[in-house]
Amino acid sequence: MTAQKTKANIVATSGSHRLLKELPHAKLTWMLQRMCEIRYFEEKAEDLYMRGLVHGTMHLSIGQEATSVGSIATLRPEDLIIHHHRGHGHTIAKGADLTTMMAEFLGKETGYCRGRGGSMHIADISGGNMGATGVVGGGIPTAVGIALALQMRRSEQVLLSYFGDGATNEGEFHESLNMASTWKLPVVFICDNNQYGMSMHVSRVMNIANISERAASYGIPGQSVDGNDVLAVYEAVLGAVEHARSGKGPSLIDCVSYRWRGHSKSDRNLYRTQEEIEEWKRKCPIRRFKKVLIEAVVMTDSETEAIDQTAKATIEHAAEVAQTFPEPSPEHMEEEVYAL
Amino acid sequence: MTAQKTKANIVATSGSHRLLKELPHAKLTWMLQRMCEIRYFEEKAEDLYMRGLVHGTMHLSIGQEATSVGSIATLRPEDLIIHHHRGHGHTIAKGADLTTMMAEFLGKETGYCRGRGGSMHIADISGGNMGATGVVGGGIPTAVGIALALQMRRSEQVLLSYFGDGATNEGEFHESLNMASTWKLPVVFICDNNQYGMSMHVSRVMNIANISERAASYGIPGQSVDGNDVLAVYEAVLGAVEHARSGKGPSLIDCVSYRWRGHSKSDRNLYRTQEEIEEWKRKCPIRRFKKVLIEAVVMTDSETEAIDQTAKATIEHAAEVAQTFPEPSPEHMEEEVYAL
Amino acid sequence: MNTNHTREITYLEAVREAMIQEMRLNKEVFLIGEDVGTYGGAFGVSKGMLEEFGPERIRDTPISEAAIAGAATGAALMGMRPVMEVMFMDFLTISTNQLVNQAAKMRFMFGGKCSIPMVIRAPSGSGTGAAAQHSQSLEAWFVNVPGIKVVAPSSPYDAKGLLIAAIRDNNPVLFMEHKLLYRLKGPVPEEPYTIPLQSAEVKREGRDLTIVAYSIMVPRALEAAEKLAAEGIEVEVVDPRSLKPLDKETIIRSVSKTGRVLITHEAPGTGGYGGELAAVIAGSAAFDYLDAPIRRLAGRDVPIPYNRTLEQAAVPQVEDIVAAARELAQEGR
Amino acid sequence: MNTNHTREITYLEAVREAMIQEMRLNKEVFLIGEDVGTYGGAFGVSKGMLEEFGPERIRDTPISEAAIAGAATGAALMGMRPVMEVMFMDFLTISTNQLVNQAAKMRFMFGGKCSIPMVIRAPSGSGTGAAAQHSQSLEAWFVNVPGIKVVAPSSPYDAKGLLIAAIRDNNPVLFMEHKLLYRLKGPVPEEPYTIPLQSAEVKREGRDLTIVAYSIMVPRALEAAEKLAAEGIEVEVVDPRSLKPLDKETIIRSVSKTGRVLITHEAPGTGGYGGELAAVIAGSAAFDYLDAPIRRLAGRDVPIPYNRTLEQAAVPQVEDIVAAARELAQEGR
Ligand SMILES: Cc1ncc(C[n+]2csc(CCOP(=O)(O)OP(=O)(O)O)c2C)c(N)n1
Ligand SMILES: Cc1ncc(C[n+]2csc(CCOP(=O)(O)OP(=O)(O)O)c2C)c(N)n1
Ligand SMILES: [Mg+2]
Ligand SMILES: [Mg+2]
Repeated sequence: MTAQKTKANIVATSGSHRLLKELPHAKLTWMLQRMCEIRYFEEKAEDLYMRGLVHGTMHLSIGQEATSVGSIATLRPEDLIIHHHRGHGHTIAKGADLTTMMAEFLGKETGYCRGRGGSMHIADISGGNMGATGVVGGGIPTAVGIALALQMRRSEQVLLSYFGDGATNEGEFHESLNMASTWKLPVVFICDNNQYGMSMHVSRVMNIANISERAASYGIPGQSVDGNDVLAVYEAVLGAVEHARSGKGPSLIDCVSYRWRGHSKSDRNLYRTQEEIEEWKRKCPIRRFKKVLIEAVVMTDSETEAIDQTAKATIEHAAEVAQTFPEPSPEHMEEEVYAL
Repeated sequence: MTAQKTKANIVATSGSHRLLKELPHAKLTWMLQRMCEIRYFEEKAEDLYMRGLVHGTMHLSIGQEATSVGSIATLRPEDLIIHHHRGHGHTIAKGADLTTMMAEFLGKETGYCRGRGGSMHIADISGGNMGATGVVGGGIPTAVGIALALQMRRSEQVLLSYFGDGATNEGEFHESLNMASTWKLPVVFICDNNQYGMSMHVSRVMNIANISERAASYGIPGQSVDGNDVLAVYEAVLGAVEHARSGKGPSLIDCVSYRWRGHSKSDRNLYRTQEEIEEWKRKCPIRRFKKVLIEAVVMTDSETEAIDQTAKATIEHAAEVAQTFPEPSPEHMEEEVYAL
Repeated sequence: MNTNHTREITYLEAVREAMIQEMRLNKEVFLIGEDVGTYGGAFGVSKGMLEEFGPERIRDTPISEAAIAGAATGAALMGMRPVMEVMFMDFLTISTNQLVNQAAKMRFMFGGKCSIPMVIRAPSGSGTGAAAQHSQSLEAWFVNVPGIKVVAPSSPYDAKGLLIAAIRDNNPVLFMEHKLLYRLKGPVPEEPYTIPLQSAEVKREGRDLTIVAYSIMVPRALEAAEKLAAEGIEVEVVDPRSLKPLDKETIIRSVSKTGRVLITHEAPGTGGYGGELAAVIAGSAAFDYLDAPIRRLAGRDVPIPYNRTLEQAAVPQVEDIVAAARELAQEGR
Repeated sequence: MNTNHTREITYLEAVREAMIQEMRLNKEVFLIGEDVGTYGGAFGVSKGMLEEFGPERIRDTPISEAAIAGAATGAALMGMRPVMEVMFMDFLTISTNQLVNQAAKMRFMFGGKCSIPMVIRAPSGSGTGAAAQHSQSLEAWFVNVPGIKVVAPSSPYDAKGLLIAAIRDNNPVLFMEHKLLYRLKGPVPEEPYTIPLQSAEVKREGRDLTIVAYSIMVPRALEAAEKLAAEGIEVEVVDPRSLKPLDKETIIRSVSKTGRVLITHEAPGTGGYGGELAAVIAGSAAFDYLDAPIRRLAGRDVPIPYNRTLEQAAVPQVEDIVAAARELAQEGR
C-alpha cells in the first residue's frame, strides 16, 4: 500500500450523451448561459481591476466554469451552498443578481455585503449562498454546522460545500468530513480542483493520485470527475446530492479543472509553463459545452452564440449600473458588528 | 465505496513465533521487564494518587503495555520518541530513570521536568524522549519538525510519534501525516488505539473499520495490529522503522488494545460494560507474553516471575526514594520561561 | 437581588440549570461538545441532560475542536442557538480560526445580513494540578476580537443569569467558567432570569480602595476585603462580569469615589485584560480623582506549573490581594 | 545609528537581507512557509532565495498552518533555527495551538531542559483591500502568552536589526511585518547587525506630548508630528519596537518628561496592546507627572471592511493622530 505517483486517473462518466437527451432544453440553456455569465463577469472584473476601479485583490475562476455550474444545476432552489475565495462562479450559478454582485465587487453600499465583504466574501444568504470565506478551508467546518441544522430541522434541503485542492491539506477539511460522515449530514463536499494551490501543484503537496481517495478515510463515497465537462460534473454531483438528500450522508466529489489566470493579481506564473496553460485553454469548458450541444443537435450554432452574447450584454449592463451606485459611509460601523 | 461498519479486521502477524527464536534472549527479557515496570509504575501511581500524595489528574495505560514496549524495542538507542498524555509506558520503554520519573509524577524538583510538567508532560530530552503533550494530537505536528530536522541533518535516527485513536480526528493529525509523507520524513506514526477517546468508542466518531485505512489519504503504508501482542507490534513497527530509516518516509501503525482503567480519575465508566472490561482484562498483554515465552520454552515460569518481581521491587524503591526528594521553589519562575 | 429564602445550588448546577431551562423553552438551543452526553462533560456540567434531551440536542462529538466550533457557527448562521462546550479553554486554540475568522466576522463581513447566536462555554483557570496546557485564562485574546462578547461570572447567581442572557444574545458569546468555582454554592432563584451582559456589579461597598476583579478573583477579593476590614481598610469590590461589552460607568464611579484601584485577574499580567481596565480608568474622568497609580495584580508571566506550590504561586491568592491592597491603600498617605 | 552614506533599501529588502545573511552564517537557519520558494512568498519577501539556498532551506509547504508551525517548533526543539512565514497574520489562528500550547510552553513545562529558537514572520495589518480575514493585527494575543516574544519593526533599519536578533534569540519570536511598510525605503547598513529586543527608540524628540506608536503607526505619528510642529506643538514619538519584552524605561522617561501621552496602534482598541502600555504608564512613576488622562487612539472595534473608504476609516490615519494629539496637548491647559 505505497503511494501511487501517477497522475489522476479521472473516472470517466459516460452519461453526458444520455443527459443531453434527458435534461430539459431550458436546463441546458440555463447551464450555458450561467457559464458564459461567469466568464464575462470575471473578464469584466479583471478589466475593472486593471483600470484601477477596484481595490484589493481577486481570484478568477476562468476555465473552471463547468464545475460550479454543473454542480449547482443539480440543486433545488431552496438548497444551499457555501464556498471560498475563488467564488464568483458559485455565486452566479446559485442565481445571484449580477448587478448586486458587481456592486459588491466595486465595494458599493448596494452590494451583497454592502461593500464590507468584497470579491472574496460574497454572500447571498436569502438566496441560499451562505457566503465565501477567504481562509483556505475555513468554510468547511461552517458547512458541517449548516448541514447539522438542516438535519436537526428535518429539512429536505442539501448543502454543497466548495473548496480548492490546496484546502484538502488543511486540518479543518479532515475534521469536517469526518464529523459530517459520522453524523450522516446532508452535504456534498466539492473540491474545485484546479491542480494548484498558488504555486504548488497537487503532486508537490500530497502523495496521492486523486483527491477523491481521501473519502476512504471517512467511509464516504468519493469520485474524481472531469471538471471541464459540465455534464459529467452534473451527473456525479446529482448522485451525491440524492445520496445526501435521502439521509445517507456526505460524499466527496473532486472536479479536476484548471485556472487560466494567475492565482491572484500578484502571480507571475513562474511555477507552470506557458504550454501547460495553453493546453488547458484548448480544453475550454464553455467552447466544449457549446460543441457538444451543437453536435448533439440540441442547439444550433447561432443559438449558442445568442446565449453567449446575451450573457455578455447582461454583464456589461450590470457593470455599468453598479458603477453608478453610492459608496458606503463609515460613520456607524461599530453598530454593524453585533446583532441586537 | 461506502462505509464499512464492521469492526477492525486486524491484520494477523504470523511472525511471533519466528521472532521468539530470532530475538536475543536479553531483548525478550528487556521487553517483559519493561512491560512489568510500566504496569507496576502505574499501579503505584494510582496508589499514590489515592493516598492524596499526588495533585492533578493522570491517565493510566494499564492494559496497553505491549504497544509502547513492542514499538520502542525496535529502536536504536539514539532514536527518538514523542508522545502524549497517556505516556508513562512510552517513557519507561524509552529507558527513563524510574526514580526521576516518579519524582516528576510527585512534582519534585529532581523530576524530569523539575516538577513543572507532571504526569502528563514527562520529557527526557537527553534520553531521546522529546516529551508528552496534554493536547490531544498536539504532538503530531511537532513530530514533523523533529523528523524534518533529522532529515535535514542527514541523520540515521528515526522518530516514533504516538497518539490515541481519538487524536486521529484532529486536524493536526491530517496535516502532519500529509506533510511527513510529502517530504518522506523518517517518522513512524503509531496510534495507541485503546478504542475509546474518553467516553467515545471509535465507532461513534469515525465511519471506518480500521484507523490504518487513513494511511491511504497520504499514500503511505498503513497497518492495524493486535496491540496486545508485543511481538506483533514489534514486527509491524520494525518494518515501518526500516522503511523510515531507509528514506522511504512515514507509515501509520494502528495498535489495537484497551485501557483497563477509566480515562482519568473523573471517569465513572458509564460508556462501556463491566463485561467488556473483564473480557479485555483476560487478554492481558503481560500474562499473554509470559505464556508465549514459557510455551516456546524461552523462559521458565520462575524466570518470568523473577523478572516480574524485580520490576515490582524497582518501582517500590523508586517511589520510596522519590518521596524523599525536595519540592521546587516558586521564587524565580519567570526566569525559567525564556532561554538566554 | 433579594436572596432571602432562595435555595442554594452550586455554580456548576447553575450553569446546568440555565442550559436546561433554555433548552426546554426553545428547541433551537442545543449543546455540542466532547463527551457532553453519557460522560456528562469532563467536569460533569451536563450530567443527566442526555436523559432529558437525547443525543441530538446533547451532542457528543469527535475530538475535533475546529469542526465543533464550525458546527456551532454554521448552525447559528442557520438561526439555531448552539451552546458549544470546549473541554478546557486551552483548546480554543484549535477553534481559533473558526471563532475569530468565521463566527466573529460573518455578520459584519456579509453586510449585516446574518447573525451568529452561539455560546462558547469554556472551563478556564488553574488550581487543579493539570499544568500548562489545561489551566489557561485566554479572555484577553477574545476581548480584542470585534464580533465576540466575553463573559466571566463569579457566582452561581451570576452564572445562571448571564448564561441565559448569553444564550438569548444574537452574537457569539464566550462564557468562561472557572473550574474552581464549579463547587461554589450560592442562592439562585429557580425560575429563569437574565442579567444584562453590560452590567458590572459592586459586590462589596467600601470607601478606601476599589478592587476590580472577575471570575475566581471575586471570591478571593471578597475574602481579602474581609481581612482588610479587620485592619480598618474598607475595600469596594467591583465585578465587571461581562468583559465585553464592559460596563465602564460602574467601574469609573467606584474609582472616582475611592481614588485608588487595584485590578486583579488570573491570566498573566503582561498583555492581560487588566491592561484594558487600567486604560479605561486612566483615560476616564476617574483619572482626576486618582490618589495613587493604578495597580495591577495578575498571574505571573509563566505557564501554569504542575507542582501545587508553584501552581498557587503563579496566580494571585487571597494573601497576595491583601498585601497589594494594603500597600495601595497606604500609598502616598 | 549613523545613517550618513548608508545605502537605502526597502523594509521588504531589509527583511530579506536579514534572512539571507543569517542563512549564510548559520546552516541551521531555514525558511519554511507557503509558496516561499518559486513564488517568492505572497509579498515577494523571499524572492530569489530559492536560487541561492535550494528547496530544502527555502521550504515550500502544503497549506497546513498547524503543521507548518509544528514543523518549525519540532525543528527548533532539535536545535535548528527555523524562520516560519505565515502568509497572512490572520492565519496564525490555525497555528495557535502549536504556537501557544507547544512552542511557548515546552521550555518551562519540561523544566528548562530544551529551548525553541524560532521566528514566526507574520505580515499584518490593513490597507490592501483584502478585507476582514486578511488584515488583522493580532499582537495582543501573543503578548499575553508567556514564552513568546513579540516584535513589530517600523523601519527598514529596525526590520533588519531586529530580525537578525530574533533569529539569534533562543525563543519563539513573533515578528510582525506590516504590509504597507514593505515598500518603505530607508538607510540600512550592508553588514549584519542586531538591535536588542528590549530597546525602544525615541524616533523624534519633543517636549509637549509623547506618542507611543509601533509598526505602521510610527511613520504616521512622525508625519503627524511634522504637522503639529507647524502649529507649535512638539511631539515626542517613542517606538517600543519590541512589544515583549518591553523597554518600559524609555517610555516612562518620555512620558515623565512631556506629561501627556497618546498611545496608538492599528489593532482594535478594546483589549488591544495599548491597554498594556497604558497600564504600564499608569502604574509607573510617570503617573505623578501626568497632566492629562492617558489617551488611546486605536483601530475601531470592527472587522476590517473591504471598501477603501471604510477600510481607511477603520484604523487611525495621520489626520486622526493630528486631531487626537492636538486635543490632548490642549487638555486642561
Ligand atoms: C488558511 C489560509 N492559508 C493561506 C491562505 C493564502 N491563500 C489564499 S488562496 C491560496 C491557495 C488555495 O489553493 P486552493 O485551495 O487549491 O484554491 P485555489 O486558489 O486554487 O482556487 C492560499 C495559499 C489563505 N487565504 N488561507
Ligand atoms: C485538543 C484536546 N481536546 C480535548 C482534550 C481532553 N482529552 C484529554 S484525553 C482525551 C481523549 C483522547 O482520546 P485518545 O486520543 O483516544 O487517547 P486516550 O486517552 O484514549 O489514550 C480528551 C478528549 C485534550 N486534552 N486536548
Ligand atoms: Mg487550487
Ligand atoms: Mg483512545
